[in-house]
Amino acid sequence: MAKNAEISDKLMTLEAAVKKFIKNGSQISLGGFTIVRNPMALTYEIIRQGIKDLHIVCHSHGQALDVLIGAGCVKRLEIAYGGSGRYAPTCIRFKKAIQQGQIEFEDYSNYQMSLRFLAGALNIPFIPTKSGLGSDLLNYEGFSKEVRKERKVASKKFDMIQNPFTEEKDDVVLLPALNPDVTILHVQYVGEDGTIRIKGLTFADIEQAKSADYVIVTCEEIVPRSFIRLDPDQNSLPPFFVDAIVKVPYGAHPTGCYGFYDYDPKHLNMYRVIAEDDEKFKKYLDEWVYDIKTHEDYLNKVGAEMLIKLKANPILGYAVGLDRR
Amino acid sequence: MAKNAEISDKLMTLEAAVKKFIKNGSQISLGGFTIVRNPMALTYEIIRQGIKDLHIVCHSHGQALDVLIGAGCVKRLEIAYGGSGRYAPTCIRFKKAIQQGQIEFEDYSNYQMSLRFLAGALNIPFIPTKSGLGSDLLNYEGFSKEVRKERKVASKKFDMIQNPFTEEKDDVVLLPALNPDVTILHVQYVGEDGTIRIKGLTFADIEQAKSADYVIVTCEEIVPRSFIRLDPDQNSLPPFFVDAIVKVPYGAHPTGCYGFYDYDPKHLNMYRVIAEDDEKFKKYLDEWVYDIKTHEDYLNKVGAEMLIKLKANPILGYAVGLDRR
Amino acid sequence: MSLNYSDNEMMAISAGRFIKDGDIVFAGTGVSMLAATAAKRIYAPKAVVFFETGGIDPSLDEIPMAVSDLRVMSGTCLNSGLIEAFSIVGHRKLHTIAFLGAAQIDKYGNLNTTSIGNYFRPKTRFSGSGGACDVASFASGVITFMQHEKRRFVEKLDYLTSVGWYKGGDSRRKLGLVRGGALAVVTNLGVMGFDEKTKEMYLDQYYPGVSIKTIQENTGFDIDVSRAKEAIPPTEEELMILRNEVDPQRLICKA
Amino acid sequence: MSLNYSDNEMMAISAGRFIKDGDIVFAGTGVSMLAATAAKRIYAPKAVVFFETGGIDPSLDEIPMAVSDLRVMSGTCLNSGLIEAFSIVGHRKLHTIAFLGAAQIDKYGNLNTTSIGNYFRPKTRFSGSGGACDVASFASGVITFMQHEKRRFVEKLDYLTSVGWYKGGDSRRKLGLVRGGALAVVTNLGVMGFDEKTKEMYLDQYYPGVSIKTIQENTGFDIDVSRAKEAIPPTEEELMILRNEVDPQRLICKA
Repeated sequence: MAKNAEISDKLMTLEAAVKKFIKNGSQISLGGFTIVRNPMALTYEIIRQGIKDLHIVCHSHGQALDVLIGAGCVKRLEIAYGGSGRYAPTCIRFKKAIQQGQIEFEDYSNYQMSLRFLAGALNIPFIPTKSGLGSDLLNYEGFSKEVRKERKVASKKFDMIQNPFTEEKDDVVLLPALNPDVTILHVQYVGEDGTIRIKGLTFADIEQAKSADYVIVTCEEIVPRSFIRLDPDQNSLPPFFVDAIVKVPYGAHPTGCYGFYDYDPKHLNMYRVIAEDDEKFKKYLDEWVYDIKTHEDYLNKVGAEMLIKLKANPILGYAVGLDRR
Repeated sequence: MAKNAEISDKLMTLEAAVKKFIKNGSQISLGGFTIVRNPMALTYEIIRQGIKDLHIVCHSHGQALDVLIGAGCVKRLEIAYGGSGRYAPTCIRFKKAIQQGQIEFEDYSNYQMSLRFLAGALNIPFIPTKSGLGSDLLNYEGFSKEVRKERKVASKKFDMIQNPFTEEKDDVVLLPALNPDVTILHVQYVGEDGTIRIKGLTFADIEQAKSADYVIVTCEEIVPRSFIRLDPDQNSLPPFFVDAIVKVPYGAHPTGCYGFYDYDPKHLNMYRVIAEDDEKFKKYLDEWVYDIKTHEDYLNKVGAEMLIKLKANPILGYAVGLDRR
Repeated sequence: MSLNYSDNEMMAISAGRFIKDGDIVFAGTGVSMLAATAAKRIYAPKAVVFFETGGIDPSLDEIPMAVSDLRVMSGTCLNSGLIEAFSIVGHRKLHTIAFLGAAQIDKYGNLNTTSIGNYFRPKTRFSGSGGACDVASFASGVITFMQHEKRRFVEKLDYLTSVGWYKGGDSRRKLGLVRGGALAVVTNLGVMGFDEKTKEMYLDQYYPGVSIKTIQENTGFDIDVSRAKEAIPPTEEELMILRNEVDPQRLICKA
Repeated sequence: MSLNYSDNEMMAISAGRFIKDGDIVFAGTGVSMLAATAAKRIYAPKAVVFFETGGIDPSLDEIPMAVSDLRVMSGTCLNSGLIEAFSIVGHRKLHTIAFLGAAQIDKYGNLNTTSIGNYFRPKTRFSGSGGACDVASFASGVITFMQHEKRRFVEKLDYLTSVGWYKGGDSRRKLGLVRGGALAVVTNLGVMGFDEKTKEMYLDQYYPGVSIKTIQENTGFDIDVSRAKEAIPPTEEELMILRNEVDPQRLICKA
């Protein structure tokens, strides 16, 4: 079989993938976590295409979420954590948007959001947990009654029932399943057969992919079928869950990608400062998103020197001794 | 650190492991599936120690289950499937025991049982599904009201509720979590640090292990810490879920173990015939269980010639061209 | 020219012809495994065969003897587990066709793989649901393999393990099962379909050499035969692939 | 001899001393990561440090800057995901101690990491729960790191993100949270405990050079100081390990 023949209908450009699957108002779930494996190249393309009114559903997100919010793409947000680790304990544009009442938001916890994706992946309407009993996560509903009527929004934040398997008082929280329109992921490997292999932590990527109507995957490498099928215990998703594949080396920059490159501390520090200032942030978007014509332009802008500095030790998975201040 | 120092308190003999963790009346969950990775060496030791009144909880089980039932160790059973593939579409001693009213039994489906283990692993009291709506699995309760009051038995087989997130009629089945006393597994690798690596399909082993109070693991090999930690994406369970480790090469025979050896068609065919006849079955138990003093005796009884025939091709994982009639 | 072929071969070919490219095919043991593999090798190369144990798209160079067979873990795109597998069967994004076997079937395609006689003290106990109940609940369509005998095609099941069209009409949907249902029944005598409206079983194809009357006599309920046509026998090519590629050791073909 | 050490160092050491061999330690970012790693390297070599992202027992040759840091995936015994991690936190078989940070804390050890002011239009928005609410619900005990300021130690939280002892007494158990609760609060001034019965915060240790009065003045509610004793400062060996082995790049120690 000719190389890539099995995935020829899924291989496309960033532009085509976003155009085909993401619309104004889409509910989008973001892969990765805070400063690792954020689908940044896809995020930038969403911004470039001027997509509006996105409903983002995520657990802990940093860079991709913050840039999307800052660029005005996001109308509605269900989230557990908006931060970039030590580089921005609270994401700046996220913070500003909530403080200024610019987005509708609903707070959950990380486990709650992950379980909601799991429920969506298992095709069950809700999933029980005891997490959050007594907390204000169960006292405040962020979304209004009007928002609750809209597509892809749960009819209520949660429900509480008595455990029917015991006669003792036992409150159980039921969380509504999530089934986003599109999940966007950046991963290390896609096989020529379409199989996905994520190296290192998978976060909730697999549940997010399986819960979605469509899945767009960007990857560092497309590898031979013979390689990816030799040890299938390591693989993460079968081909039939993935709808679009784009090869984008360094597609998670400035966030990291285990085994390939570290997060970019200089960029993340620079971003935190710039994001505080509306004018500077606008300039940042021009410089790093709107004026970028191709991904090669982007890589050149990061610069060969930095790319090499960020390169991960192939055994340890990160850039040993990288200056991370 | 000295070799195996990290797991020195967990490394023990089959005899000690069974003595320490399995009692008359224990609820036991069996790892593996029909004719693969059944924890046979542990099963034989349970029989030798004369453990009685076991409450077995499993999805699809063949050889280990059938021998345990035939040896009179089992009082109570929650199960989805009792069979050994083409070698015994219905397990013989299982069939006899139910037809003769010798065991209490409760039927579930494979997904239902797996989800019940998942709920136990996630520490939630129940889990929703739509599987089984309209079926007799939801019409017949196998256990009596008296049995329902006993420890580790759910207060009812299932519950049915209206999905609280929709106003349309939407029935959802709630399945009670399982938390067995002990899960017994046979796996390929245990690291010197206690990490477990299962190769090939994991079935519901991981959920079963995490749902249990105690976990006994037999393994083909104990491998260096440096090996098992080099690619932790491949590992199955962290050390702290495992309470006893026994190295038992060919510990799943006559069932198979991916990458190590195939199931033994000759033995399985012989067993099917013998299991039909009470006298012959008694003799089988004497020969293959009671009279076996050490695992080396067992291996000698199988015979070097057969062990070599069963040896798996290390790349394909099974014994290529094995006569499986 | 007339070819010799076994019941299992005719059944595997008849069932395999239902599979379309892109289908995700859930296979059990025996003839169902033969049919699934044949479908992929002959009719629908882009179909994906997978197993409830979690093995997805194995190379199947040798035919597995159980759904947990080591051959189900070899050359796959993913080795996962039961929960993964069943969530695939029910995934709304996928068109999943399941092959099942059963001891009893009724005219609405409901299946019994649990027991004959009183449930609590049965005359004959079978293996139980396994994944059958789950798959019958979730798949886009179920194709069932049966030995065509009166005692197996019954008016009322001794135990309803796996729901087909339930009580006919839209009763399955009303249960809350949003898709799926019995697609076809493939026996050693012919192929049955289900009426689009009533969901009652009818005779769709009788095999060459089998009379409609034989089928009626071996069915324990009245079956509509007005739409029956003779089945197309396996071609030489189909048999060759089945015997040489799907089941080179002739473990299932011969029966 | 008097040693120089930073607030973060004193805090990490104070918290690390709570960890016992065999504990499963849930670490967050910053000083919490420092404390978890220090605990394992100094006091409890058999403790296991793990992260909500799914990284279990990483080698931590370099200190991670986020719980998703690539350094959290290196040399682990298992790289899993969020669901796996949180099911470990709550596992009844494991004694799990969690390190958390917060913007506000009340006298029952309840935490706010969500916002200050009106929830819907806050004066200051923070990151949100992340895994804090889950961990506070499930862990065997929570140790919280705080900057000791009046505006942070408050009578009433603006938002209760993570439950400690809830309303005191047995109110936490009555919620349905079967174990856990606030174990200690480690600040830049001292270490607070919680009364066994009332579950109210009390001053357990004040750091050398810090007066009890300073702590009272920086606490926004009345705090029992009757049990207070001076904390043992870090030893030379503790500091050496912290600086040379735990955080050789001095990313967190210096603060």
